[in-house]
Amino acid sequence: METLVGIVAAATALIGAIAAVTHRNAVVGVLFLVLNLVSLAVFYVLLSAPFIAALQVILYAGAIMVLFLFIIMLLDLRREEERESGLLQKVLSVIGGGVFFLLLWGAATGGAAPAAAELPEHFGSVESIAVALFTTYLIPFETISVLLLVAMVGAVLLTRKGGR
Amino acid sequence: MTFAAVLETLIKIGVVFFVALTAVAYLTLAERKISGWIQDRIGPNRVGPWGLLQPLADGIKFMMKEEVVPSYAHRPIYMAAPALLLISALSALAIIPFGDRLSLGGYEVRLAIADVNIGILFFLAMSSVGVYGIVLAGWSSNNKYAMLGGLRASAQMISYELGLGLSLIGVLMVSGSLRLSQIVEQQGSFSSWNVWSQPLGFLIFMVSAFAETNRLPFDLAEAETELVAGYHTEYSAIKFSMFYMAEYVNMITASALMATLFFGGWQLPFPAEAAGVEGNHLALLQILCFLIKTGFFLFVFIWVRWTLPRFRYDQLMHLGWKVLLPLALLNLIWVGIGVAWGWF
Amino acid sequence: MSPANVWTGSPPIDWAALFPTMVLVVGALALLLASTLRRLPMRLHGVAALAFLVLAVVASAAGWSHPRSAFDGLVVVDHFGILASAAAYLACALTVLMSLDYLDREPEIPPEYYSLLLISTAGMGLMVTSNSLVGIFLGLELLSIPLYVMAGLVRSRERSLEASMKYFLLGAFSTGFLVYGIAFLYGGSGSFSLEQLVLALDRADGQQARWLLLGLGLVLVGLAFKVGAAPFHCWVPDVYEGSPVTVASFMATGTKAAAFAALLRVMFHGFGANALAEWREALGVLAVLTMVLGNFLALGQSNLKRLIAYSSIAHAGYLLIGVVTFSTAGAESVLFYLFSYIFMTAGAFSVVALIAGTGEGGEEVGARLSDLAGLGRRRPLLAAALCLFMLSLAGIPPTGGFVAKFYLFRSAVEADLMGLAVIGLLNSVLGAFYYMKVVVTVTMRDSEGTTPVPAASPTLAYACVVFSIVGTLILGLYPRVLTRLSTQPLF
Amino acid sequence: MSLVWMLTLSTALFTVGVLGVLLRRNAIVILMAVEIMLNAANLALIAFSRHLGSADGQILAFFVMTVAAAEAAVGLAIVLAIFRLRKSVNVDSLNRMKW
Repeated sequence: METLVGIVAAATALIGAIAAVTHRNAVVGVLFLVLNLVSLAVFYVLLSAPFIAALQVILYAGAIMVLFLFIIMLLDLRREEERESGLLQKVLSVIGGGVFFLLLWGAATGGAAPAAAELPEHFGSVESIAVALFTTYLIPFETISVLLLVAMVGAVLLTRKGGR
Repeated sequence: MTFAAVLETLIKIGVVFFVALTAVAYLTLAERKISGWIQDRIGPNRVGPWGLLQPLADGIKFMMKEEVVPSYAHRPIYMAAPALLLISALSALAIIPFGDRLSLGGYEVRLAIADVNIGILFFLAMSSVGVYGIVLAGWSSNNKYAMLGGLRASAQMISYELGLGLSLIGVLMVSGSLRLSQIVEQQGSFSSWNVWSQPLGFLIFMVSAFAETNRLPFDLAEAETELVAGYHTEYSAIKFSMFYMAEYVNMITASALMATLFFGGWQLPFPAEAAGVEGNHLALLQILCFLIKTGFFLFVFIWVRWTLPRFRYDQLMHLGWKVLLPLALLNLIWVGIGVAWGWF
Repeated sequence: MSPANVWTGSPPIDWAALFPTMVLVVGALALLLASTLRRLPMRLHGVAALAFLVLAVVASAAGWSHPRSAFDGLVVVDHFGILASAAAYLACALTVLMSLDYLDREPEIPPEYYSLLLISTAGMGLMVTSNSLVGIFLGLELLSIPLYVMAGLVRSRERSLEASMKYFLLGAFSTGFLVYGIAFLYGGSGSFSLEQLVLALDRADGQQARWLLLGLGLVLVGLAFKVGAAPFHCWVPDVYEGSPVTVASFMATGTKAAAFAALLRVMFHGFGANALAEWREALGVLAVLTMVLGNFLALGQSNLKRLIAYSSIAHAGYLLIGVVTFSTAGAESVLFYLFSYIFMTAGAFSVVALIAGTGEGGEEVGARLSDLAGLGRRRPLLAAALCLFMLSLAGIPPTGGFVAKFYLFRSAVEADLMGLAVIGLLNSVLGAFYYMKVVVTVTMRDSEGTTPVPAASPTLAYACVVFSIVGTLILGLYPRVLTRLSTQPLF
Repeated sequence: MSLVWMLTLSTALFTVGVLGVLLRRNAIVILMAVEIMLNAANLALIAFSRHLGSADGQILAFFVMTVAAAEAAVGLAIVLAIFRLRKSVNVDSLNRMKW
């Protein structure tokens, strides 16, 4: 059962990613990316990270990608002209990508991985993540809040009408 | 997962869907009846006794009507958008505990489809996915009214999700869990209902829920006078009805959540012993209690719709960002103090 | 778990270790509030920012006598961290000084500029005082995101937005590499702590060692982007040219200092005693490539901002030599180099800031070399200052640039990196050509009808130039002021 | 699903992201490709976290998500500002200065 779900999710994640970067219509591209993100959320559930999975859907699919969709619609980019790449370039990029992938993949999975560790109780639960966030990772957590604030201020500064 | 568990889940899904969809059908009737009552007229009364068969007639009409797809619509997305909306709306029902537990011949059944560790987050996730249905419906129709409606709706839902989320945190702080069954159990007695300790949180949740469901007074996305019908202008027949169904399902979810989070869920307002029943009878009584609470909030939804005028768009955004958000933070501080001093 | 008992297990908070960052963040928030509530003069914002910086320096220096590690190594107060964050604060202070006057001539830049600057500096401080990959990553983001915005603050000027876009896209791309590398380092060592990484490298074998190797490589790529090392340098010239002068200066000085400090920390901890020879060699190659490319491309430049950009690439190459040495002497020489680099580059930019501004059509004028011709006659003191900074960048005594290069190459020789030292020297000679070109243009050419730029107000405008001159000369004549500080163990 | 499979998927996604950044010219699509790269990293982090039995990886994945949100906000704001000035988001048209 889990294997089956995993295979399907892997396939949709990969298809979603490839279609997201290759599709000419940006709106459809965003939707494929959402498919990819949701499939990854399924993986996170399988990997005992339900909290991250929920965040993936709420934050990534629900907020970030909606923002993308917003901008694309606002600018009406569905017919954004893009230089069509030639066949040679396509072939070269596929070959280049293939080589890059094989190198990366070989380095990442070439040898026998050490055995998996036993999972502690409540692994990946909201409570355990929350405790870590508010104790060990308190400083990064606060940093993140400043980061989000500054991103918000920056976005307003760049897009608001008028000068000072 | 054992076979029994799978079967149990499937049966629960079936029951919940049946109840929810029937409720949707009769909510449309209730809406029209109540609006008739508020506006001092009779409302539908021709099909069946007191118009009781009206939803059925409406359903048949929706199915028989001609389907129109605008020629410049983006077809696949145009087709998928209403389904996406309805699916996400229905999925959110999965986490709501509508009762404690039934025992059927020694086999214990928990009365919630999925009582998961991240319960509330699942609801938020589904409601944020629902935004796609609306945005995409508006965009794929290739109609400027639909597009504006879609953008408005999504901007509105995103803005109000903040207030919604922050008002939920107050509840979570008191219960210490995201699991809905635990939140209900923690409100065991009438005096421990969350609404007493955080009335402000409840109000924010309710207002945000109204905005989330795109209902009046926050139905700017489909404001007839400005945008024809908003994101579903171009939809007809069964797809149009799916938008309607999604709206009502969302109303049911929101009402059920209000009952669950702030009004003790399926808990009776008096000690269970006082009811004089136990076992499955008690469970049924609790389900009834849950249905009454949910029904009451559904009534409030309809009542408000026919009473209040519509907001202007900038007023809506103003309310969300400059009123509800600070108030939600205030509520959070209040609950924080309460939890720290052990009041709740 | 009930909410109450979460707190009982939490470690005590070492507030003192956080003070410098907190001062900056609180200062930034205060300035942000001030800019929304009331129309205060821009200069007041700048002066307040300076005051917060001074406070941060004091708070940071207070930790000098008690080196320690707080929050499980997420924040460390060690001499290296204090010196490196001092470099970042210095870069920020010089930027503020030159902004005081410059912003009057760039009316589009809003007062929030100063809070962004402070937040970015806080990010730098966080990045260089963290022994954890999480801290380094978040510090890097905290310093980058305000910079993406600041590069594009002159919104009506296409070049400014273009710079912002390019900086952002390549920055985000490099973040991808950095995070992926961190993921593999985590997989190999089971932790984000750099100290654990050293231990893991010692005992790792088979697949774990490969993960670590891959992770270090990817992290290197991510950081190489930020320091502007070849072949990841292509964004630097465009971004420096398009950004407002002060922002370009801050990127060149502050970001470079913070990224190099973080790189050094990762290297010293991550590679530690048993350096992974492969990556060490790769870094050496990267250093050579960066120096050569930066210097050669700088030769043909006709815009001073762009020229300094290529020169900053070349300097990144020199600095990488110091990183490759893997010796304490190398780390010290990098730190020294960073300080002197900050003074001379900020100085050069501050001169540009004095003569450049918005011309007709919203485009920036005054930064082309042809605009500088005859500067020696028009504004002799300014021209002399520019020449001094150019000499220092070229590495000619008695400037800080010379001493810095001397220390750097000496540490390379001591570490048996004769080849690198020689290549570095040859490159310095090559670099001298284009620096001299600037000097010649300024002193000997005649002006050919340059576009007039609004005049600077006399008092404030020269503050940054004067400070930079003093800094460059002090580091050149009395390098002991700085080297004395690093007699104690760095890490 | 074993760790090897997860890492295979993760490296494949990362490759797709890198190729997307390098080959596409639409700024928004480039940003989407960066998101794919970050997600590949997150998948690796969570797979390792499960494998090692330590929650740290999940925490970093959480931070990466928020960073991605901040980056997306700023990036899209820049796109919007550029579009207002030039009516295009194609990075090939960013040629006021040579790359």
